[in-house]
Amino acid sequence: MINKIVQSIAEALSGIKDGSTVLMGGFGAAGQPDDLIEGLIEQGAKDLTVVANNAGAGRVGLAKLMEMGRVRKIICSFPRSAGSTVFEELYRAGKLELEIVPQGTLAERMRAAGAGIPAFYTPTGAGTKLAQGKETREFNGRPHIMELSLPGDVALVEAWEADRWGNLTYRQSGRNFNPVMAMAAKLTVAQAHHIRELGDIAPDNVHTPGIFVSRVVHVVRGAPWN
Amino acid sequence: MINKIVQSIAEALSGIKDGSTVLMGGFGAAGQPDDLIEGLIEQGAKDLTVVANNAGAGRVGLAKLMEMGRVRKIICSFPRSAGSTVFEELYRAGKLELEIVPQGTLAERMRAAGAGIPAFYTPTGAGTKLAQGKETREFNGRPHIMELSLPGDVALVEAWEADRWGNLTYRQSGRNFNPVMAMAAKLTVAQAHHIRELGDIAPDNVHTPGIFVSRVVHVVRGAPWN
Amino acid sequence: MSSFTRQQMAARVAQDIPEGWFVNLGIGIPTMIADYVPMEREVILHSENGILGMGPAPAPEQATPWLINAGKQPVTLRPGGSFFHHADSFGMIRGGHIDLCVLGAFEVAENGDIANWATSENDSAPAVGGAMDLAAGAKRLWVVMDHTTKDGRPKLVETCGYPLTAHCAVQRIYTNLAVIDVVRGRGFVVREIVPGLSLTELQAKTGATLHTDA
Amino acid sequence: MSSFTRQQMAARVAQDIPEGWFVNLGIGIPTMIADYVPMEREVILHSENGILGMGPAPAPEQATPWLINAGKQPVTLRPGGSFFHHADSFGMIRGGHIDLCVLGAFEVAENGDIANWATSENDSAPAVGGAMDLAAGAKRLWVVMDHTTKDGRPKLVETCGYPLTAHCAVQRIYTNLAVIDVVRGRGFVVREIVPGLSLTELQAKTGATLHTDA
Repeated sequence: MINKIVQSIAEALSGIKDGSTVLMGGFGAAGQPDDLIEGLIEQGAKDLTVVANNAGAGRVGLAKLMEMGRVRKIICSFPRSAGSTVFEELYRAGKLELEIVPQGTLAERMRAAGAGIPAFYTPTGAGTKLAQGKETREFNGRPHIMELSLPGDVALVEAWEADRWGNLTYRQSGRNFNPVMAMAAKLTVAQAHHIRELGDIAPDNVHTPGIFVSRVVHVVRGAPWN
Repeated sequence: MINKIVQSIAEALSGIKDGSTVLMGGFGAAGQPDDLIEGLIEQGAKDLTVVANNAGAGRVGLAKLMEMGRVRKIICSFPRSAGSTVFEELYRAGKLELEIVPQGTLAERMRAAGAGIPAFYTPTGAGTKLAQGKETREFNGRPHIMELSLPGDVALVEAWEADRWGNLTYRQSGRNFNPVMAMAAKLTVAQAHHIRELGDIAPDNVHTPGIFVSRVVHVVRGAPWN
Repeated sequence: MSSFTRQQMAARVAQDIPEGWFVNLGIGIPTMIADYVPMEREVILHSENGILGMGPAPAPEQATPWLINAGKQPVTLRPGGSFFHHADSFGMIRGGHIDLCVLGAFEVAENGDIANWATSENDSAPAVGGAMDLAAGAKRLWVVMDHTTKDGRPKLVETCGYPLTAHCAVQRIYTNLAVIDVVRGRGFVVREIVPGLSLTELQAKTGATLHTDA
Repeated sequence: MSSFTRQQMAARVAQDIPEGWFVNLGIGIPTMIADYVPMEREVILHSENGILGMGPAPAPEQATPWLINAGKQPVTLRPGGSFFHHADSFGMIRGGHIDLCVLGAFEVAENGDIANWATSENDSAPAVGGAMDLAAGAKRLWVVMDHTTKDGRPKLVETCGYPLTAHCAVQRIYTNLAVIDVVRGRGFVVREIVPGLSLTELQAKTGATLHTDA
C-alpha cells in the first residue's frame, strides 16, 4: 500500500543534505509551510540555496534560518519588504548571495523544471539590468531573454487537503507558488491541514496530483487558519 | 453586466474569417466540441489551418470540413487512425498540408502561446526526422530542439460547466487539450453541457478561468453524455 | 493652482476602465482605483498571487489569512472569481490576457520606458516583484504618479535615469496635474490638465516636450 | 521450442513493476500488462490524455464516454486518481516523473535507439502521437515486442533501419523469447531465455551481438 503520510515533521524532512536547493512555497503568510520551515531549522542542513518569493521577515522561519548562517544564497523576486532586516544585514555584510528574478519568471522557471523544459524565452526583463549576461533573441520583432529552468532538491509546500497517495488541494490564494514548486523538486514535502481518505478528494479537483509529492505530514494550525 | 453566453451556435461562431487557424479540443470523442465543429461547417470559413490531436474520422465533423475542401493544413500528432480515410485521400492527392507534432510538444506549444513564451527547448524529437530544420542545442549534456509557440485565431472547446463570465470546468478525461487551446487563441468559444449561475462553480475548482474564454453556448448532448 | 489628490487620481483612472476588462492594479494609488469602479460595472481584478475577481477589503472580522492580494492585504472574492497557481497567473500576464495594468513609477520616458523598481544602478538588492512581468506583458500599461518628485524634479523625462522596468511599455500617465498619452513616434501628448494650470506651467514641470492634438 | 504468448509477455513485464511506480503503458501488449498487476500492489497508471490512477476496463453498462485511455478505450478510475490537462500530463512525462513507460516497437538498437512510429523514411504522414515524448521523457523505457518480425527478420538490431522515435532511450526489452537489458557501452545483455531455447539459437534470431553477465 502506498502511504506517503509520515508521522512527524522530523521524518518528513529526513535526509535533506547540506548544500541543497530548497524551494519554499507561500506568498505572504498564505500557503507558507511554516511548520516545515521550523522543522528545517531543527533538522540542521546548512549551506542551503533557498528559492522563495521573499527573503524572510522578522526573526522566525526563513529569517531565522538565515540568521543562523545556514543559507548561502537566496533566489527571490522581492527581498526587501517590511521586516526583512535579517536579510538586509547579512546581505550588506556580504554573507549572503542574492539572485533577483522577476516573479513570473521565477514561477515559470520552476514550472519549466517540473515539465522537462530546460530553457525558454520571455519578454520579461528584456532591455533591463536583469537581462545582463543572458542571451537576448528576437521573436515577432520583439526582444526576449532566455531563462533556464530552476529545479530544486527539496520543495516545502503547504496544502489544505492531502491523501496517502500525495494528492493535494490548496485553499484560495494559498495555492500561489506551491504547485510549481511541488513539480520542480526531487523531494517534495507537504504539510496539510486535512488528511482525507483516498478517493475523498474529487478527481476533477485535485490541484497537485500525488506524482509530484514525496511525503505528507498532518499539521493542524489554529484559528484563523482552520 | 458581463455576459459571454450567446443564444446560438451561429452567434458563437460569428466573425471567424477565411484563413484562420482553428484549435479543436478533444481527445477521441471526449471533450470534442462536436456541435461547434458542425457549426463551423455551416459558418463557411475556408482556407483553414486546423490544430487537433487527430485528423478526423468517418465523414462527419473535421473529416467533413476537410472533405468540403475548407482545410488547407492540419497540425496534429496522429493523422492516421481508424476511419481517417478522408484525410488519407486528400493528403495523397496533395490537397492538404500536414505538420506532424509529437503530442506533448503540441500541447506545450499551445500552452506557451497562451503564456507568452515564444519558444522553448524540449528533448522530445531530438535526433529524429521531426527535428529536421529545427535548431538543436545541448542542455545538461543532452540534445534538445527549439519549438515555437502555436497560437490560434480561434479555439473551439467543450466544457462540462460554464458561467456568464466564461469560467469553465471539464469532466474526467474530457479536459485533455481544451484548457491549453482556450489559453492559446484570440477567440475562444466553448460549448457547455451545463450553464451555472455566477458563483456556483467553486472558485478553487475552476479549470479554465473566464479570462481565456470569449463566448459560451449551451449544448445539451443526449445520453450517455449527460 | 489646484492639483488632484491621490483619491482624485484614482477616481480619474477608474473613469477610463470599461466593463469587462481584466485589470491588475499595482500597490499604492493603483490599488485605490478599485474603490472608484462601481460594483455594477463589472471589471475583473487580477492579482499576481493567483486570483481573478477580487472584491473590496473585507470587514476585519471577516478577513481570512487565505485570501490576500499581491500587497498581502486581506481581500474578498466576487461571485465568478477563481484561484490558480503562480505560473498560470503570470501566464495570464505574459500571454497578453490582462487588458490593463496600472502601476506607480519613479520615471516615465517619452518613448514609454518605465522605471519603477530600483532607485539606483548601485542598488544591488532591489525588489522587482511582478513589476517587470506586468510592464512587459499586459495589453495596456498605465502609470499613475505625482507629476514631480517631492523636491520638484520632473518624473516625465526624455530618458529614464533610474534602471528600467520595461522598454516602450507605457501608454498613458495619470498625474496629479494631467492626463498624458505616450504616442509612438511623437512622445507625450497632453489630454487633460487640472483646472487653473496652463500648458506652459505644466511644461515647466515636465522633463520632455509636451505635445497637444490641437 | 517454446515461446511466450502475448499474455505471458505482459505478465512477465508486470512481475518487474514494484508498488508505488507511476507507469504509462502504450497501446497493444503494453496495455495488457495492467491486467497482470494485482490490485493490492498499488501501481499508478498514467494516461497521456490526462489521467493518473487508471483502473481496469468497466463493465459495458458502466462505461462512460468521458473516461477513456490513450487508446480511446473506456477505462475506470481508482480511488486516489486524478484528471488534468494535456500540457500538465506531458509535463509529468517530459519532466521525468513517470517511473516507467512500456511501449511496443518495430526495432530496438543495441545503443537503446528505438523506432516505433514510422515504417519508412518515405512515409510522410506517420502517426507519432505521444511516442517521442514518452520515449524521451520517462525515467525508464522498456519495450515489449516479438523477437522477430512475422517473416523472421530480427527486431533487435545494431542500428535501426526505421526512422527513430528516440535516441539511446530503451533500458530493457521483453520479447516472446527473452528478457534483454540494454547496457550503455556494452549493448544487449541477456537476462532470461524461454525454456528450451539456447543462447546460440537466440543469437541467430537477433541482429546484434548478445552478451551475458556469466
